[in-house]
Amino acid sequence: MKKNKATAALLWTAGVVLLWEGVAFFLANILHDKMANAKLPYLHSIIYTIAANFSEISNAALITVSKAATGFALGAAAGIMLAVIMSISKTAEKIAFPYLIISQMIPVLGLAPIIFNLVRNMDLSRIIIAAYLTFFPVAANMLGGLKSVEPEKRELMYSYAAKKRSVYIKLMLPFSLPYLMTGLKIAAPLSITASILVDMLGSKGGIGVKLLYSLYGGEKDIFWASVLVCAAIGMLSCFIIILAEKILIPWKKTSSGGEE
Amino acid sequence: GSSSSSDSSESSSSSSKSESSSSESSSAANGKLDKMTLQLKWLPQSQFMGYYVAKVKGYYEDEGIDLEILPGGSDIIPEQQVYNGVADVGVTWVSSLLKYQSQGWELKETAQIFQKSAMLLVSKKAAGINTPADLKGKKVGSWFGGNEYELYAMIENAGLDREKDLTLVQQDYTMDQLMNDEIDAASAMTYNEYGLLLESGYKEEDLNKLDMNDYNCAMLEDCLFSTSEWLGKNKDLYVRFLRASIKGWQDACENPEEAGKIVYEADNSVSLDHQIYMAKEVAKLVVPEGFDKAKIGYIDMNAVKQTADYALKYGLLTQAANIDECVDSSCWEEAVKQ
Amino acid sequence: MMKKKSDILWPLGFGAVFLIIWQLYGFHRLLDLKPFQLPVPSEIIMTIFKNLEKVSGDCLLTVTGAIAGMAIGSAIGFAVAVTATLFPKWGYGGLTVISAFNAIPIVALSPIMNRWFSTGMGQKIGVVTVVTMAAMAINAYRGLNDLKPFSLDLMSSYAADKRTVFFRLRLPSCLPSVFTALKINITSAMIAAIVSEYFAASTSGLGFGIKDSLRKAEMAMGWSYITVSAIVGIILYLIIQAVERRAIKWHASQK
Amino acid sequence: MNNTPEITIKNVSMVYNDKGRDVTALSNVSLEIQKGEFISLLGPSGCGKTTLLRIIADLLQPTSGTVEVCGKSPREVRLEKKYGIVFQSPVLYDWRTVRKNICLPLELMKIDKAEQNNRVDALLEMIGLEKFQNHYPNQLSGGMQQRVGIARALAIQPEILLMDEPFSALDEFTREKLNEDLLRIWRKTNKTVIFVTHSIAESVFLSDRVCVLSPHPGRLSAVVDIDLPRPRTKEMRESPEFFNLVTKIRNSFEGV
Amino acid sequence: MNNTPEITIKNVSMVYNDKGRDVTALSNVSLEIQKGEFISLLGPSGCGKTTLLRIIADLLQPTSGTVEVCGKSPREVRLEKKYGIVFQSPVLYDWRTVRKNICLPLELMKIDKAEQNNRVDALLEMIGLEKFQNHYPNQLSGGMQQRVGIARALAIQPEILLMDEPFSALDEFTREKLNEDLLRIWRKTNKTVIFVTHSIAESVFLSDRVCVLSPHPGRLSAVVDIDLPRPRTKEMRESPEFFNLVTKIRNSFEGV
Ligand SMILES: Nc1ncnc2c1ncn2[C@@H]1O[C@H](COP(=O)(O)OP(=O)(O)OP(=O)(O)O)[C@@H](O)[C@H]1O
Ligand SMILES: Nc1ncnc2c1ncn2[C@@H]1O[C@H](COP(=O)(O)OP(=O)(O)OP(=O)(O)O)[C@@H](O)[C@H]1O
Ligand SMILES: [Mg+2]
Ligand SMILES: [Mg+2]
Repeated sequence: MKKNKATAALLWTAGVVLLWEGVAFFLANILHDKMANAKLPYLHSIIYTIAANFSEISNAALITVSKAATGFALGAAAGIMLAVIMSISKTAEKIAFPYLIISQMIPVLGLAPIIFNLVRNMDLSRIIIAAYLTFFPVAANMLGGLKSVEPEKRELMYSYAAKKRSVYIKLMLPFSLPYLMTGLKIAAPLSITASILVDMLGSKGGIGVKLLYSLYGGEKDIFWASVLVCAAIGMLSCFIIILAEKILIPWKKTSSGGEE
Repeated sequence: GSSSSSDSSESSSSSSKSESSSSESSSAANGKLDKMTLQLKWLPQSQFMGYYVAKVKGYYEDEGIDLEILPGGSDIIPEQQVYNGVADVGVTWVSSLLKYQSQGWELKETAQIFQKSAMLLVSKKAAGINTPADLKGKKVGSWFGGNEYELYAMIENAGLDREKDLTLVQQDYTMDQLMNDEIDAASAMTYNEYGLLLESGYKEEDLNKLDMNDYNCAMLEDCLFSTSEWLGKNKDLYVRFLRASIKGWQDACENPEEAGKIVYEADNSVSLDHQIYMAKEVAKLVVPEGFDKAKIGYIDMNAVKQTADYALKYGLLTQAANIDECVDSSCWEEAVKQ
Repeated sequence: MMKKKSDILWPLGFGAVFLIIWQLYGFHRLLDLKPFQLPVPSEIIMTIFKNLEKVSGDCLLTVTGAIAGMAIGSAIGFAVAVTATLFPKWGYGGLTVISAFNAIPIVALSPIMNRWFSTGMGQKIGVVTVVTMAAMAINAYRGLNDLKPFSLDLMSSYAADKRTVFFRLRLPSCLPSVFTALKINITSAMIAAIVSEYFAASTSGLGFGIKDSLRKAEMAMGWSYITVSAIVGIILYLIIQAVERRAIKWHASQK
Repeated sequence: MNNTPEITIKNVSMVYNDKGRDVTALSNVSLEIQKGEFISLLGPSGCGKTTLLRIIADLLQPTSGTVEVCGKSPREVRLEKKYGIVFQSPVLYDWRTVRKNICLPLELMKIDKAEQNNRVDALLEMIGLEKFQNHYPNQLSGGMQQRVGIARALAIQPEILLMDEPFSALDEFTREKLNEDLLRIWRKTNKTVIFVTHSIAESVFLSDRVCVLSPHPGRLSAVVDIDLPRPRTKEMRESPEFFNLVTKIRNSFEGV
Repeated sequence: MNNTPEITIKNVSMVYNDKGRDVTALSNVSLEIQKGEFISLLGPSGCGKTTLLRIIADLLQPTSGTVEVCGKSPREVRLEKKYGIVFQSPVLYDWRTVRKNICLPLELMKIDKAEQNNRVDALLEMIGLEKFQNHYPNQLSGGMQQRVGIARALAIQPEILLMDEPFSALDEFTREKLNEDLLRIWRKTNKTVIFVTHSIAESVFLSDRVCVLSPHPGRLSAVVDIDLPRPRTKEMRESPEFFNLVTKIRNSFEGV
């Protein structure tokens, strides 16, 4: 099994690399696209850039990741809380849900000044914005999970006249865990995006700043290096959630049945 | 309206600036520095070298100021940052400031750092755009969001209709569209995008550039501003800030190489070469030929008027700006007295 | 029936109260905002009506891009989930790879897409496609694989081939997850389309309007655009929800 | 035994409505159950036994009619946590082991750890699953799952025990053993038990009274008093009285 | 009847492994089943009946030992779609109505519409759910769901019918009726049936042979030939031979 996974991962890496290099080659040498280097530079050249600027890029990445972690934690917490509140009270759901969706339509450009004005602290504002950008997938998936609890399982709790709190701790939350994990898998890479966006709200470091500078400074290689690093971190974050899922959901492991 | 504005200002000063306003007079004496924040319009780069030089060389400290420089970004609007109290003073373009003022935001321009417009319209030689009139039928890039009015002025001064005679396209802050021939002419700042074109291998002789200053359509760009209220309460602090800043700008313009290095080290963003290139170009805007560098920050009311006129003419403003209301040069005058 | 009514009345009532407070400068007082920083609803609505033609034109453009991109992105995401399901050994890697796209910010994606597509619409669809892939892939994968106990056994007892198992069992059981993904995607599609327009090589669309207006202190205009995008967003969301109600009546979440 | 009934079911009807299609599950059912009584519900599949149990347990509101338990509404009684329910399907929580599933209601009632452990150990022994206490539900056979559900209901020592076909998935021996265990517990604690089963013999062996429901719509078609002496013994199952009662119920059934 | 067995189970053992804890569900089970034979599996809860059924059906690979069906591997037979299975829990698809659930295997086998409808109508009548054919599974009682599962397995008219406690949730009358229906179908079509039940009487009534499994680990502890004449009638249930066989099996059980 382990071996299989390793070969699969290897194959995937090889596939992605080949595809990337192939398209880059196609653009540059067959289409003779003048912008080939901007559309899709060679992967090896990007990796070379990363290696050449390793300490600089890794420092920036570290800053972004640490911020992303905060944003992710807060966003996930907010998402879980909102989902729980909405599942507790239909009225709350009816009132809140449409406005949550509306809130997602307000771009940061419009929202940021209001938040700045509200909290008057750049660091706190950035954290709030990062959370705002990540909470929705978590909330939507979690709510989906909470609402999928089978009626009989709920009736059992009901028959014990269990308090809402216990119902949530003993039933709703464990039941929704797999759903939550799905939400987190989406939110984890998204929190990198959010963190990068927040980097661009006048931060001093981080991969987002690198991205902006290099984009506007015409440093294509650094730009693509930053993009690649973002993507890699995103993949890693998703992978971590998958790992956490394996540990947190032991009862799902034993599955039966085959298929042609 | 007016009552709410007064309590808003009170709470804003109490929440973020209480320290600076309360310790104002005693600060320098007991060695405690007055905190102050400056909001840049864009990323840290040599465009703002004066402040970095002053900070690194300790000019602000000498004046008893602990200055924090807030970088800008794609979702940051300096006018809002300053008005919201996130920053005390900001850097922005005059036309943009005029617009905010006309909408009721009580902001005042206090010093004009760039005396000239840095805006160019760049095209490849092959496109044959030698004068503004040649723009007819071309695809022309602009960043919009307030950056388009100089271009409008250039187009209309040449007798073209900006709606019918050419196509205006949004640029994405890179020069790729021009390089890729998706547009015929691109907006570019002398100190930034134009330099990038040169750095990416284009030769000066391969390019045509139309300079806003040459076609009488220049509008004023980087200036310093703050809220009237903050200025009222912190006049002394602000004069000290200006004094230090002017000193920084003087040093920077005298020695752009050094300034470029300082900016690069303060926040190593774009490459060192580019910072130095930018510093050199910016120096030309801050201290143009024949300009007395002791007067850095001087507000040329005629230029402000031209800026306001174009802003009105091309629809940014809906009514003529009362430019005397918008400008308060008293601090600057005091700062350059000695 | 009564329930249906309250379904609409509650949020509307809440919305009305919210708007009234806003209109009476309640939030301005609370958050210490000036009317020119955040325009009041009446002003926003008047601005919308004054610029109805332009606003609706821009709106149509953005929504078209958002929907097209979301359709393509969701389709790709779904295809990846299906591949990962049908070839569990090899396909699963695709899910992690696709999640990488979620970590590339729109600010970086937009210029890249500008290179790939010369039109604003192409760029917008490109950005939205990339942004919506992962949510669908991950949700659909869960739905396709989280089957009720023994339901797969039933299929194997009929020696059903993969195709049949997919269409008769996996597809129906993954519908609830797919709808969750669509709900997430409709919001991210709209916002991605809007933000991509900040950088697009065109001067139309809600995003361009928002950026241009807000930067120029035309708050009422900017908020008109934001309002319109929010209204459109919620309508699209409600449409998806209505389809969901019909499509998965049998599911616990619809009770 | 007291003379005021513990549970009074009066004219209860239940109509399930789904898109205009009505299914009448119960129609005008009235029944009085004394405190400490052991009542069995019998009836063809789909006649409304589960529905009636759910109405008593306040898991379902009847379309018309009332249920009173100890002079209170089922809701109040539920809130007093007097019900113990064995559902028709085991309804175990997948994420809890066997032991933890049985513990669940005890945790909810904040019973102290030591007592929890004692009770759970005793119950595990009774259902014969000591060795499987750390297994998850999906690692159990159907009958094992059902036994966990029974243990869970007994754990809280409820005053009123509602059991919906609790032994249907068990072999005859386990079933008989658990029948006896159940009677022992019932006798010791004077519970009121409402017991749904499909086994007429089982209902006779266990109950004070057997109620037979007839289907579509569910009506109470017969109530048979079981006057066999207590305690009931294995041998009684072979007695002619037992046989007569079984036949009587079987006939009241067939008369439907 | 033929002399080469239809199903040959040879030394089959099954060990479930979960995080180092082994549960031996079957140990060295060997059995030969003739074509057209009706075999019942009996045994205490958790002894491995379901496991054995799943191994025969190729839903589970034994840890050791082999199963051959018609000289082929269970896998091949499964691919030939010769199995019809009634699971211990109903396993209905929530998104399909009763009718559509029964239709499912027929759709898969691309049987033509008219024939599908005929078969489903007949089965609906047999299980007494004509009126509920357009209901969804969650609108049915437990017994009704189980009957749908039975109908679905019979719909494809499989050569080998594997039934895991199919009638456990049914009342005695419905159960007896379905017993007879099952025997009728079996006789008509000469199916091989492996039938898991907890009712000794039912197993005697239905089977040619009854196999008793003993638990932990599951072993074949007795195989009892049922030499009652065919067709079996209701009256036989009361006959002394019947009673003797039940007692014999009961004893072989208790000897465990
Ligand atoms: N949720 C529901 N929606 C619609 N109809 C329902 C629902 N639950 C039960 N019914 C119907 O009510 C009737 C009685 O169901 P109930 O579950 O009470 O039967 P039962 O006596 O417990 O049967 P069984 O012995 O098979 O469990 C059945 O006809 C069933 O179809
Ligand atoms: N997936 C599994 N993982 C681990 N152990 C299992 C699993 N399935 C069954 N077992 C164990 O195997 C043994 C036999 O289970 P099986 O389901 O075959 O019993 P059964 O004879 O069908 O019992 P019942 O009559 O209760 O249905 C049990 O002890 C059970 O705990
Ligand atoms: Mg029932
Ligand atoms: Mg079993």
